[in-house]
Amino acid sequence: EPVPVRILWYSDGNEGEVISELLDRFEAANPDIDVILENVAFQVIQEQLPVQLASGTGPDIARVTNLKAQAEHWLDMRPYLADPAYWEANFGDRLDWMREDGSDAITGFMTQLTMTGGFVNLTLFEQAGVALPGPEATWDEWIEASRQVMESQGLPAAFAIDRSGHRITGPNLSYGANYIGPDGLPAPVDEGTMAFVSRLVEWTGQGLMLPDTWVSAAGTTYRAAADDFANGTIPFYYSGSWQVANLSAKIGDAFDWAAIGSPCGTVGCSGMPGGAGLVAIRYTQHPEAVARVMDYLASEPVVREFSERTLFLPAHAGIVAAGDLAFRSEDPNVPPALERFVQASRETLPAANALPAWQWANTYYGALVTRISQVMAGELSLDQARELIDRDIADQVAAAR
Amino acid sequence: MGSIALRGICKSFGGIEVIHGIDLEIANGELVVFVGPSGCGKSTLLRLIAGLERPSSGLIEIDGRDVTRLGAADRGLAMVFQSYALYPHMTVRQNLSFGLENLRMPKAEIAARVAEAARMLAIGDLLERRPAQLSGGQRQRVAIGRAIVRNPTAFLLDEPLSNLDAELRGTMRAELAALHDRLGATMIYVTHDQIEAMTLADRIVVLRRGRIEQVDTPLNLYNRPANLFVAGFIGSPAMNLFRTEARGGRAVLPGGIDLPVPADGPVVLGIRPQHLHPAGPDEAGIPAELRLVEALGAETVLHGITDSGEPLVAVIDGQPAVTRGQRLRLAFDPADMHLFDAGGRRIG
Amino acid sequence: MGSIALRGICKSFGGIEVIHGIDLEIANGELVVFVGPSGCGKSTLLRLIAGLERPSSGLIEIDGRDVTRLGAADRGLAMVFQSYALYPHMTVRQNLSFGLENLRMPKAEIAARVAEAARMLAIGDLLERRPAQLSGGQRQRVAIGRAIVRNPTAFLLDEPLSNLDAELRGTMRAELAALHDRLGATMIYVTHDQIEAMTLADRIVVLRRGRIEQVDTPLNLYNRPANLFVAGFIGSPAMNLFRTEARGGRAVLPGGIDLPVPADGPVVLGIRPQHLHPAGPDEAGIPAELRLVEALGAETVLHGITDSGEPLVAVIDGQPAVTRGQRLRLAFDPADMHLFDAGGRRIG
Amino acid sequence: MLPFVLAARVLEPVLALWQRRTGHAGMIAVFLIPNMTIFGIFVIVPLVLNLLYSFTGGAEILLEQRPWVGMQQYERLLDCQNHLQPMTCREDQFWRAVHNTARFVLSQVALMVTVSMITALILNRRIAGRGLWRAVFFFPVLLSPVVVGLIWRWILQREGLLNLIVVRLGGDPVIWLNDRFWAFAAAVGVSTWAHMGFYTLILLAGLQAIPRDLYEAAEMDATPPSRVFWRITLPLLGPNLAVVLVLALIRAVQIFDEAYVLTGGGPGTATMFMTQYIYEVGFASFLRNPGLAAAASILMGGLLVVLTLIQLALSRRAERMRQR
Amino acid sequence: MTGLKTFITRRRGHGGRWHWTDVASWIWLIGGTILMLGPALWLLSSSFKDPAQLAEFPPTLLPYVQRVAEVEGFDTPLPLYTVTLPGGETRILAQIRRLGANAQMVDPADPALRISVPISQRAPLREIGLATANYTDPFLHFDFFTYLRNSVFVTVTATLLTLLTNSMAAFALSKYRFRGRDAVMLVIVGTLMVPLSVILVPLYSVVSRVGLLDSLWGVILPTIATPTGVFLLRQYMLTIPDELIEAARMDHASEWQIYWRIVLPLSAPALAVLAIFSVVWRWNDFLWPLIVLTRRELYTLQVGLNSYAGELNVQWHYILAMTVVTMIPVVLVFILLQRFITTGIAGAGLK
Ligand SMILES: Nc1ncnc2c1ncn2[C@@H]1O[C@H](COP(=O)(O)OP(=O)(O)OP(=O)(O)O)[C@@H](O)[C@H]1O
Ligand SMILES: Nc1ncnc2c1ncn2[C@@H]1O[C@H](COP(=O)(O)OP(=O)(O)OP(=O)(O)O)[C@@H](O)[C@H]1O
Ligand SMILES: [Mg+2]
Ligand SMILES: [Mg+2]
Repeated sequence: EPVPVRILWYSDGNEGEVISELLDRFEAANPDIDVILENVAFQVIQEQLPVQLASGTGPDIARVTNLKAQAEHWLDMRPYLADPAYWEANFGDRLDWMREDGSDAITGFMTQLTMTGGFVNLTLFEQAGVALPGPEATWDEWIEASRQVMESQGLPAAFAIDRSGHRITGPNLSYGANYIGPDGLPAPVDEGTMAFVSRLVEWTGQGLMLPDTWVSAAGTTYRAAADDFANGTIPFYYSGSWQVANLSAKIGDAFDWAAIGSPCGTVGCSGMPGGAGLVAIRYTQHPEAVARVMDYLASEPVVREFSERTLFLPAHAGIVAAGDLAFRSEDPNVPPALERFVQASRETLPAANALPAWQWANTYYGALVTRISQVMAGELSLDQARELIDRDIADQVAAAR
Repeated sequence: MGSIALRGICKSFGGIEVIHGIDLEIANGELVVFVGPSGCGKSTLLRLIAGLERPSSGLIEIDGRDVTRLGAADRGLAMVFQSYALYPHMTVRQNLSFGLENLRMPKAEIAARVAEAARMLAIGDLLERRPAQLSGGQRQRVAIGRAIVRNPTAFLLDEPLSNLDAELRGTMRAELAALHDRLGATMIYVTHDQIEAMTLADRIVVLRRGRIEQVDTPLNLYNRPANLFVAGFIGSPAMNLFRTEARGGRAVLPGGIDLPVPADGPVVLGIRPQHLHPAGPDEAGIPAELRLVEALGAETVLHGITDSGEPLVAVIDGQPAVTRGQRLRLAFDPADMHLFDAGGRRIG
Repeated sequence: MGSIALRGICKSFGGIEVIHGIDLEIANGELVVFVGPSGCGKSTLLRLIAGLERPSSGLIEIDGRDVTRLGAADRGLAMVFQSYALYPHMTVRQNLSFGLENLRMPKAEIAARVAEAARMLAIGDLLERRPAQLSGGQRQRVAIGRAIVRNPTAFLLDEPLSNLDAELRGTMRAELAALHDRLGATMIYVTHDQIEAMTLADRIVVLRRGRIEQVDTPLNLYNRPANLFVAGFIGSPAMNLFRTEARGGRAVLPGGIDLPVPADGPVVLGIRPQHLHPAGPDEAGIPAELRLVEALGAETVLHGITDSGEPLVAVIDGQPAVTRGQRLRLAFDPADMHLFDAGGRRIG
Repeated sequence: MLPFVLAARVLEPVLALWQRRTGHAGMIAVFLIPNMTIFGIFVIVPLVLNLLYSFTGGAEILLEQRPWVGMQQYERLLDCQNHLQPMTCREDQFWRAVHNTARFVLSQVALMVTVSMITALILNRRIAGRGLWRAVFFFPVLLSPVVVGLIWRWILQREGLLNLIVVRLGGDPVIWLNDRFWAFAAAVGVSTWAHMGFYTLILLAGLQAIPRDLYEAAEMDATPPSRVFWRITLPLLGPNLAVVLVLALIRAVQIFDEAYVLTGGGPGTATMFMTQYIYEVGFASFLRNPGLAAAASILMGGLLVVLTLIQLALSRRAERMRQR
Repeated sequence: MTGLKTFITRRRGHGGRWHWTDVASWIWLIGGTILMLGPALWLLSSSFKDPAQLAEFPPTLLPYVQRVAEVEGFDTPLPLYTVTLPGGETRILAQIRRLGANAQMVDPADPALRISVPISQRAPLREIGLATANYTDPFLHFDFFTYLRNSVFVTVTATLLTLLTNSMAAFALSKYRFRGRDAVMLVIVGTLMVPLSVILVPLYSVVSRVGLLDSLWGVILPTIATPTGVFLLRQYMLTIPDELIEAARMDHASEWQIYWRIVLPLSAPALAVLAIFSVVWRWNDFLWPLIVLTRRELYTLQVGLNSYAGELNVQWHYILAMTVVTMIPVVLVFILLQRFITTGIAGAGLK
């Protein structure tokens, strides 16, 4: 009677198929374990999993993005892992993202690292005869250059940023923002944040930023502008590494594009790291089997194949150090883009690296995106928004006490 | 097993009392006809007996058992609704057999009964139709059929033949009479047709505004109506009535006819149209001018007006050669006369 | 303005033809009565004229204009439905005034017309009730009221009085006749009541299985029925018919009555029940044994059976002292006799 | 179906016996109990729990882990200087949602009832291919709200199908979903589009139940079409119309998925409705506060009960009018 | 808008002349069809587009695929383009590769000839074609038939139970007068307004306490007591004349028989409506089964096939294709059931 291990998995691209193949191999080699891969919508992870976890049920393993806030539910696998040292060595930097503050548990690993960053439509720039800003160019320079392209090519907008608090956090930090207060609780919105946010609002008012993403939604709704970029509607798009495969598929050879990392602010040129983690769940009946599955999935060849086939950035220190990953894509734009993101992940500010392991990050993001888009829609002034963001966050913190 | 007794039955609809204390005993196997003007409460009374309405006060007994609080399904009666109330989604056959199936009767028996009813009602070739595909008279026959297939202890029939032609009506009447004889079932029958009432009834109940005016056998009712209302209501066309003063045991009618009456003071003299005939040359008669002559073929109805302006109706056999505007003297046999006092009650 | 002509009208319902080629001309202002057995197609014909059904073939003309394809609303007729079709959610008053409001008639005029109709139909104190709160007869009167308030050029009345008592029926009949006179409107009237048919009709149309059997004035129909069907259908109880062989200009009836007939071969002799009377001692009569005596008060219906087993019905005035089982000889005046050939057609 | 028919056969004598012993009251119980039991367990109990949630605070999900805070959540929601001015409210987003929902409900219910009534009337006529037409108008009901929102987003977006047509016709393209008015209109229109088949079907069934001879009588009365509608069809449709009104109202108040996908609540908060607010507060993990969401839903429910009561009172009057 | 309200049910011109309402009806029907089916057809056509085409601005009405040609000397087929040459002449060329703003082209007929073309001068040569992979991929990766079986079981059982329990309750609430009737009705209608998402958490805990988690009955039971169904049926039953019930009582029918043999058949139109709704709802249920069912072998179609919505990307091409697939059975059910919503007969047996 094989031991069942259920994995709750969501997919942004083809990773569901890849992992399923990888697991088939595992099952073939380990007939005593029956791995059940449950492909679900991200909504399930976001909304249903917390309910299950709260009542002490759930799958054995799950692919999760909200890692820190739910860390109490993850299983410390150390007693069951074949070689905890391997884990510490290769995934050590990010173990903190997925365990409770002060703990040194090993609860899982990042299946995918993400890094926010910009994409440019090289062809549009070329056609407009506008030179690409240099590597150290600021946000202002990038937007100015994009504006020129927009005007020259008759485009509806110069750039777009995904509608997400996470996405604007890198730029905020680059302008000196700090979210984390001295007590570890959220700090009030500071001048750094306001510096970038007021720019963003201004750009939106000038019609430089595509209104369809930020203005035309309310609350914390996530909106991406990838399709607009893929269609050549905008020359510059700020999103993240996970878009590479998607853009490659949608753009095909319609134009040339490149990843450019993050433009600079006053204190740095930081993007935001992030990603999805595969974690074991405390309520499992079969921790040993779970650990065996996790050991397999975290093993170097598996991580390597997974990354190569999904075009995801690996979180495995050994693989990153080796630098010999051969991403399987026929699109000539893809390898350089991924390279650029790998490079960008070394350019992040320390504040950016602290945020994924910070419990209140999502709260902060949510408040930012909700209120800023109201400012853009003319419903609030920037000052009102600042007050309200602080209040929203304070409410949330108060509720959690 | 089908005696029915009503004791002090009253019924109001939202404050309006339409039945004012009815007392009536109907013997087992009796055929009682309810007659009365439209809206007098005949259907309501039937529905009370059926158990479809609850009386506001009073008791209903069937076979000596108080059933006032019993539901319709438990009283074991069958009813023909004035509005038919056929099941629109069932064929005629299903309409007929529904009640039998409820009694868990064997299929063969049901089929036999339905066939028999269909024959009796001449609806044999309509059995697979639905009510919407029937003519008015056909629907009415199905409604009758639904009641009779059940062979219940008592039937309640609310104007069951009103939409049938004379010939069919005659046949149906005979069939119902035969059924009544055969089953010995109690029947309560509401009708507006005087012929039906006269020929079918063991007793006729004359209702008026929710009260019983008279209960008696048909001929008694015809020959000795208890009051002016019954006198006017039974018999068609209605009885001619003359208001006059009796003095010293005699009363005088228009045309100077002078009659002995066993009363004094204001009286009403009644004479049925059928009892009037053109006066012979040496006979005394009420002179009248003809306003309308209705030839019905076998008889002719003369509508006249007396010299004192009172209407006068006479029915003459055959097709006499009379015309509108003609003056006529109409005579009658004093023995046929009915006499009522000022309060409308019969005298003698 | 209300002449109606039907030309070769046929109507089928899903394959079954129920009206087989009707040709009929109705003059403006005429009152035509449709009679016929239940299910013969009277209502269907009325609905065809009204425009509620389309003929399968044939033409309908009103005032000479082909209206076959015209909707009911555009034909300007008024109809009393056999099923009443009252608006259940409207009070009686609203039911009556609905059609008038459609014509954008001034309020005062509507009120006056409704009041007049209510008086005529004796429903004055029911005006604020809804149909569900009315008795069967009251509903029927409202249905009539809805048609008459409109003063249309032609009325179609489908058994409008079937649920009314004799007295009211007489009154209503007179009111309808008066209305007809006053408005000069064409009326087509379906009834099962022979008295209504005889008294109201200018002409009677006798239908049978979707065909016209005879169209004539009431008395002609009664006195000279064109065929056996009409003879049997008109007059109640139905005519007595004797099948016999005419030889050498003479035919012999049960009891040995020997009559001269203008025909040879098989014939049918008809004699109406009202024309039979108990034979005098030296009179020839048909001997019969009484099976059933129905005393209606003014007259008595005798159901007998001849020695040869044929049924015989006689209607005798008054309440003769006869009883079931008694033997009687019934005589008649040969002039009252009707003669039909083997095919059922009238002779002479 | 067969097992049910068989069960009914078997049940029949049992129930007949039961009826004999307990009368109508017993049968009423038999008819009500199955539904009421399930209803009680799966609707009423969760509702009561939801009420309890609204008196608790914190971010925990399970009721037993949540601290009791009494009326705090309600106080927070209702704390306003001027209820007509969301910005003066403690929970400005909630009040924006309330205002938007009120406007949405008014316009959408009116549009929905009108459109589905017209469609039902037309489908009720003797037209060729009735089944086909019905299917056509019912079709969008089959689509999941997400797909509905998506299709229309594609149609209405910057270079969507509609602008393609507008430009073809020589007009200037409009960015429909970035315009407060058009985005709201789109939410109203699209939700009507998606659900009208539902109400049309209810009305159609109701129309079919009106006896034909009443229409014939009306035709004899030479009634103009509009009067037939207002004076005969509408009153006789009463009970079924009440269903449509109540359900349309309730569903309008509950509008969520398709509007969420279509407009995301924007531009700004122009199309953010109460359920989106409740959803964001209750589920979107960023600003989760289940107690506040529960309180908001209870307030919303209270509002609906009042509206429904008014409607039912009206329909009760109509019902009395037609009682036989 | 005001003009439209004057449409009525009157069946004018049965075969006769055209009345203006007939004309208006047809305009409405045809206009409605375009509005209703247009987006649907577009959905269908979109479901055959590959992701790139789906994202394409402006969208095309029909799905296309790039035409390719085998060219000598190249292993893989090359995409074909219509190219406008400097002289204004247009030719069909195959593209070898694109370099910046120029593309290197080859004439398939003459593989030796290489031409460099500015990309603004070339347009892809496409033909109508179907991206059937949208349909086939999900079938390959999922236990389609397991999901289908679960979905059918849930839908059929839930619908039958809904019809039965709701019609029973509706019958009691419409045809009897008893104390508390209005209160029951009020509670039922009152709970109509509870959106599932609001009581999700409490409902989950109830279901888990009743022990129905991870069972198809956990999906079925909470949905069958729909207040909507009771309300809808009850209101319809109100229009059935009480006289028919009286007639049945006279026919010695028990109350159950009245319900089963008289009221149910006469409610057929409303039952059909509810059946259609129930089938649609249960078939399309997503959120609730998602919560209750955690084992894949119990997944319903919607749950099973809805895994294409990721955090950052949604694979619309699969979602659209699966929408089309899962819609087919409900369309069939609709067509089957809608015929019960036919000419009302409730009044026909009455005078
Ligand atoms: N919709 C229909 N489908 C099939 N047959 C029908 C339909 N309507 C009427 N019929 C048949 O047509 C014939 C004529 O019906 P019609 O209603 O005209 O009769 P009628 O003369 O009015 O009878 P009655 O005196 O009983 O009212 C009947 O035999 C009836 O069964
Ligand atoms: N539901 C009701 N509400 C108010 N009044 C009613 C109701 N039902 C009947 N009535 C009234 O009660 C009286 C008796 O009605 P019922 O139906 O018994 O008369 P009926 O004798 O059968 O008359 P018909 O011969 O016309 O059928 C009538 O005046 C009627 O208007
Ligand atoms: Mg009556
Ligand atoms: Mg008829």
